[in-house]
Amino acid sequence: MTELYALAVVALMFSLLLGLVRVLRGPEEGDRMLAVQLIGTAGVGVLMLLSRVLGQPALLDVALLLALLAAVAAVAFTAQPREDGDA
Amino acid sequence: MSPLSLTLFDILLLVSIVVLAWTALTSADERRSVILFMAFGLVVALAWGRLLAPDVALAEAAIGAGLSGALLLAALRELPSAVTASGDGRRSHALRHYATQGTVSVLSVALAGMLAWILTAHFEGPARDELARAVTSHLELSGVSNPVTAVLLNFRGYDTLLELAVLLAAVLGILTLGPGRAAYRPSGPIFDALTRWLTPLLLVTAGYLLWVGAHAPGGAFQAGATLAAAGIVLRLAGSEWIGLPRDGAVLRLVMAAGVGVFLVVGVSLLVLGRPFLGYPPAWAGALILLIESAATLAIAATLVLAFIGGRLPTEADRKGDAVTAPAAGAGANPDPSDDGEPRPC
Amino acid sequence: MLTAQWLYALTGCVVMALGLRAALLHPSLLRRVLAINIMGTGVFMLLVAVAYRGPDLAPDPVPHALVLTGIVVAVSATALALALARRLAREHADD
Amino acid sequence: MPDVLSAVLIIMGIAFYLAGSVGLLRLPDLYSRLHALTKADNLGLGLLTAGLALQSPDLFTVAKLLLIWVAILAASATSAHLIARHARRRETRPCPR
Repeated sequence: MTELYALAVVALMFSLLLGLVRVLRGPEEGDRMLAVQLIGTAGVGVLMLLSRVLGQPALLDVALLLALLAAVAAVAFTAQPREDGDA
Repeated sequence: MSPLSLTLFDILLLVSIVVLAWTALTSADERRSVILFMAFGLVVALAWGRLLAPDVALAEAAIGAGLSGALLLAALRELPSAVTASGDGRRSHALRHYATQGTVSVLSVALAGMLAWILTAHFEGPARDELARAVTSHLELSGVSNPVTAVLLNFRGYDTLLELAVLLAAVLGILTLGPGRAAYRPSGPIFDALTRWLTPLLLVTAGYLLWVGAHAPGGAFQAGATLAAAGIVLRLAGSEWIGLPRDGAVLRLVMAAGVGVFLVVGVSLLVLGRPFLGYPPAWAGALILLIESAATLAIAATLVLAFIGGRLPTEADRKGDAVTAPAAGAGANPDPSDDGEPRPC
Repeated sequence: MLTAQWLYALTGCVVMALGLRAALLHPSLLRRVLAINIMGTGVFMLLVAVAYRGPDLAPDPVPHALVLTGIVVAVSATALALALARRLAREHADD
Repeated sequence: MPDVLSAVLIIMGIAFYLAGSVGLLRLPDLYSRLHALTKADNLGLGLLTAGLALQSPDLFTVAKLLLIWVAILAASATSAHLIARHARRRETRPCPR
């Protein structure tokens, strides 16, 4: 089973790297943000598997934190500050 | 676990770290740089996990994935004209420009090479783990069983006290520089719905990390960063006060709570005839939890104020605003997407 | 000598050098702040790699404690630097 | 038996992840990429979660795994919505076809 986890981690990392290509290529900012989203989701998967492979249950907490904050990047990216006229 | 697949994983991870660092530093557009930096933070959190540093990974996940990116994006919006370090007279001779670039590059490479050389010598020599063994052998006396928390709050309590003081100094510096950024426009019903259950979950997670820090990865810094992330989520959803105390005096008290409680505990121990921050082993667990709870609140308040980037608007500021502000809700969540012809792809 | 330890420490050196070079050369303040953050991450990676002692041994907790507080201090310093840059931009705008 | 089942689930999960990444690279415009990515990705993580949950030592771990999956579902739906709205405001038109 551990061998499968290890292979799965490598495959997920590869998937993350594919997402990285889209971060670098763009062309729109939205494309890059979308790819960052993919990197976040793949990263959560990697941490879940690593937690098992390395015998570190705490990595599940790291995955949880990343998952809870996964939307923050996209929200910070699109949020507009209030202008003077806004209430 | 076969070492081969783990090494393959390491290489893929490290390639993405170096590529992201390089592109974040060299891309032509600053906003793109910040996006790349956010991806860099995510990937680095994986590296901490891989190196069996879950405590560090937790802090990186809360800060790298939440705070830094949001902070840099907010700053970017206000520094559009590329504020430079030395004003405008920067366009000097091309030759001198290249000479500087060459020299700095060579020196940076030399420094990295020297470090790598020292590290090689260090790794090839006999293992130097006196400190690690000292921590392990005294762990029972520390009041906690997570060695990182033991180092932070007990064995090297002085350092952590000073680190909290550094945080306090940084936030005081930020507060003296003027009013904070304007709040955000409400970002619409979908993110509101997410905020409504995300915020309580983040609060629970922060409490969990604070509590679990005694015997597993977690503690005041991770809990504080998570709590701050909850504040940033609220702020991005359009809230202005995000639950910070409106009374300036109370807010200052919370900011100083980490250093304050730490000092009170230390001095009380001195009065009782023990060394400064030398907890009696029977009380160590409880005292550490007390200090950590105060530190969590202080760290969270500090980080949130750091994100806001200045003091919160006072009553006087608000009265000034009221004159110019039209009826409430007038500008809330306008959707300009409905007009204007989209550009072809 | 562990391969993983070496790989991560070496990457730490490379990332630190990249950040240092950009921090010294870039004219834009925001980019400099970003570069200093990346440089710091390189140093953190070096420390965490030194703390690593293989998959079966518990790592050295002292560097972990250093890096953990370092991350929190770095983000506050970043915020202070950005607040200063913002003030600078305001002063320039007033001229 | 649970071993075989969770192995199958994990392998399928990874396949969906890879499909999502390839979709992100190959599809012609932002909107179709959004579509491919969010679906493939969430299914990938969901199958991975299920596979790992079958191997979990206790219920707390199972609950944590499920919470992670739900959080990612919500986050990616929200981000996809915000990114699409942002792109529309910036007037990126979908590709014909």
